Amino acid sequence: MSVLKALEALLFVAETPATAEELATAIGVPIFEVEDSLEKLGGRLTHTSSLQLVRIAGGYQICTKPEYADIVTKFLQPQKHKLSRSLMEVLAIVAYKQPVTMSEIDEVRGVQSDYGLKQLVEKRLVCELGRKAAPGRPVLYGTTQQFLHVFNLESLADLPDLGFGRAALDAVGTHLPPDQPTLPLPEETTV
Amino acid sequence: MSVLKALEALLFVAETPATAEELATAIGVPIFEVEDSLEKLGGRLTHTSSLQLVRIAGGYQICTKPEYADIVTKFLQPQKHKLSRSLMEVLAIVAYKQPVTMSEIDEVRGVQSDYGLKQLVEKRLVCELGRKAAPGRPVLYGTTQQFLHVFNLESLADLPDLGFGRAALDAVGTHLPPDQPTLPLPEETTV
Amino acid sequence: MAKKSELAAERAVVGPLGVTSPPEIHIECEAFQGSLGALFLCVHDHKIDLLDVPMAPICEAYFHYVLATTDTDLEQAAVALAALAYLLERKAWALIPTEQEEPEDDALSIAAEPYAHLFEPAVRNLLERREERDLLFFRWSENVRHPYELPFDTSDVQIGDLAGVLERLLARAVPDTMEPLGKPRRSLAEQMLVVLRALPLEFSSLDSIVVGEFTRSEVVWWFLALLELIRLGQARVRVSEYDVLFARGAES
Repeated sequence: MSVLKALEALLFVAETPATAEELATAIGVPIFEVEDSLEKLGGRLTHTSSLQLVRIAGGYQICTKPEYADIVTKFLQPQKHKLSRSLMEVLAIVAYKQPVTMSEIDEVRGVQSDYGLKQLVEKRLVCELGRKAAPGRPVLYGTTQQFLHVFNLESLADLPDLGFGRAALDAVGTHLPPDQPTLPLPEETTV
Repeated sequence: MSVLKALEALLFVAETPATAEELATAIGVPIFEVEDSLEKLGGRLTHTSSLQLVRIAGGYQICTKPEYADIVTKFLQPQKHKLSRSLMEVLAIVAYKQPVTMSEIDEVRGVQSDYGLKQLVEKRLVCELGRKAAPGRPVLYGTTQQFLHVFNLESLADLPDLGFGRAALDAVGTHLPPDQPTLPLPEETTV
Repeated sequence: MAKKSELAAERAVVGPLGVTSPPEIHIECEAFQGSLGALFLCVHDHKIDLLDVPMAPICEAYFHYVLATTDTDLEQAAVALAALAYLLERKAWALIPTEQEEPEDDALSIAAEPYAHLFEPAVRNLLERREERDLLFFRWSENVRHPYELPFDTSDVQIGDLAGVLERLLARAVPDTMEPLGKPRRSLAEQMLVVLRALPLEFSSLDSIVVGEFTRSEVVWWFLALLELIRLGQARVRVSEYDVLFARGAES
């Protein structure tokens, strides 16, 4: 069984980005071999397939090539969930200033952000990281893996440098909290 | 854009078996052409890929070949319970120091662990063992059968020896508390 | 032991709780060691931060006092209860997350002007990335609509209908049994699975779905999970001529 084919099978079934470590563990080969084969797989897909290998949200994943977007859209008829301008603003502030409290966000924006923040938590783009050791023990918020995925980011380092707040960002680094626990659905999809 | 590649893209994203009609509509070609290309795609996958085209439930779907079942299972198992670094840290401390209180965990880590501990209880990797006979009667935590299962351990004795805390571990022995008590379920109906 | 009359003089001091002081209920925990009365005064006079004091040992000490004392002085017991209630309420308020401004140094408050515009490049960058991302399709996870965005349609069902159903179930329930403190509770997600399994595919009344003996809190917990399932589109509800009916699955 070639490592390349094994990778193809694993990345095909993976629902979230997989790291080279995870892939190596499953296949039982050293990481460097996986990295080697990932490169080859990426190249092969680029030349022969409508699929491509991407690095996203801290791992590898297979997705369709952009030129197939039209027919896939026609086939799936996916729901587009657009984010409003103010939601985007709150999201950007959370991304750069995390871990951040609601009142800190309010301060940056000059308006209340509770509604927006709640929406972002609902959409799983933002989640609670814990509580700040300050009066009232306010909740600290940060972005999720889902956020990286939805915005096609490999890590937070891909965000443009705004000349401030990177210190805080570096502190969080790319070790983002995992996706918030998802509700167990009744119908397990078997692969 | 070849019909074959388009089919590959569509079958990749399809959640359920797709019929030739659905595929033909999305791509905008006659059904016979789709059926032709499906045959070619099936042949190509059989010879060059770890994936295969199957006819199932009245439609077509791509899935992994049976010979990859082992590594796919190995890969998907831990992925379902992906734990963040800090969660792993809390879990490791609980595993080695059980039965252990929250404040004892905090002490080891130097940071508050209440959020992490709650997450682990939710994931049923950790459960309450009882209460410590100490001021405040703090809750004692330990690992569950589920923990052994998820991490492929036959018993706690399989944990690597860290050169400490084995005494504490021995105190608990391998007689772990069972999975959190589950309340009687109403009659099981198949979904 | 000193007689009541001998202690009367000692007690006759007007404190925040009146003339009677709480009985000697000894509390011992990391943050505080002493009597309930002393703790009450310390908290009352802001000499101790209640956030650092766990309430469990205090409650237990109180319960111990109540259970162990045979000839309870009702006045004393009442004062003790008042003190305990005061502490619990204060603690609860302290634990509620508030919107209060955080203390900040002067430098910060001077610059406390909105500066959201500085994030503009980031917002633009994110929107561009989003556009690129919209052209990529991943398997499953991606294409499944987010549960929170599933439309839920309760059409003609009113809140009053649901309340009526809950009331009927509660009337059938037996009183709650005492359960040990700290007993692990099922999460809502788990409860939802239980409810989901119990729901039939055909519309049925809740009286026929929920059978057997159950307690009031079990009913409430069950119903809460049911409502959540309806919200997520995994359960359906409709009113018939005589009853409110429930079924599993999404509206087709």
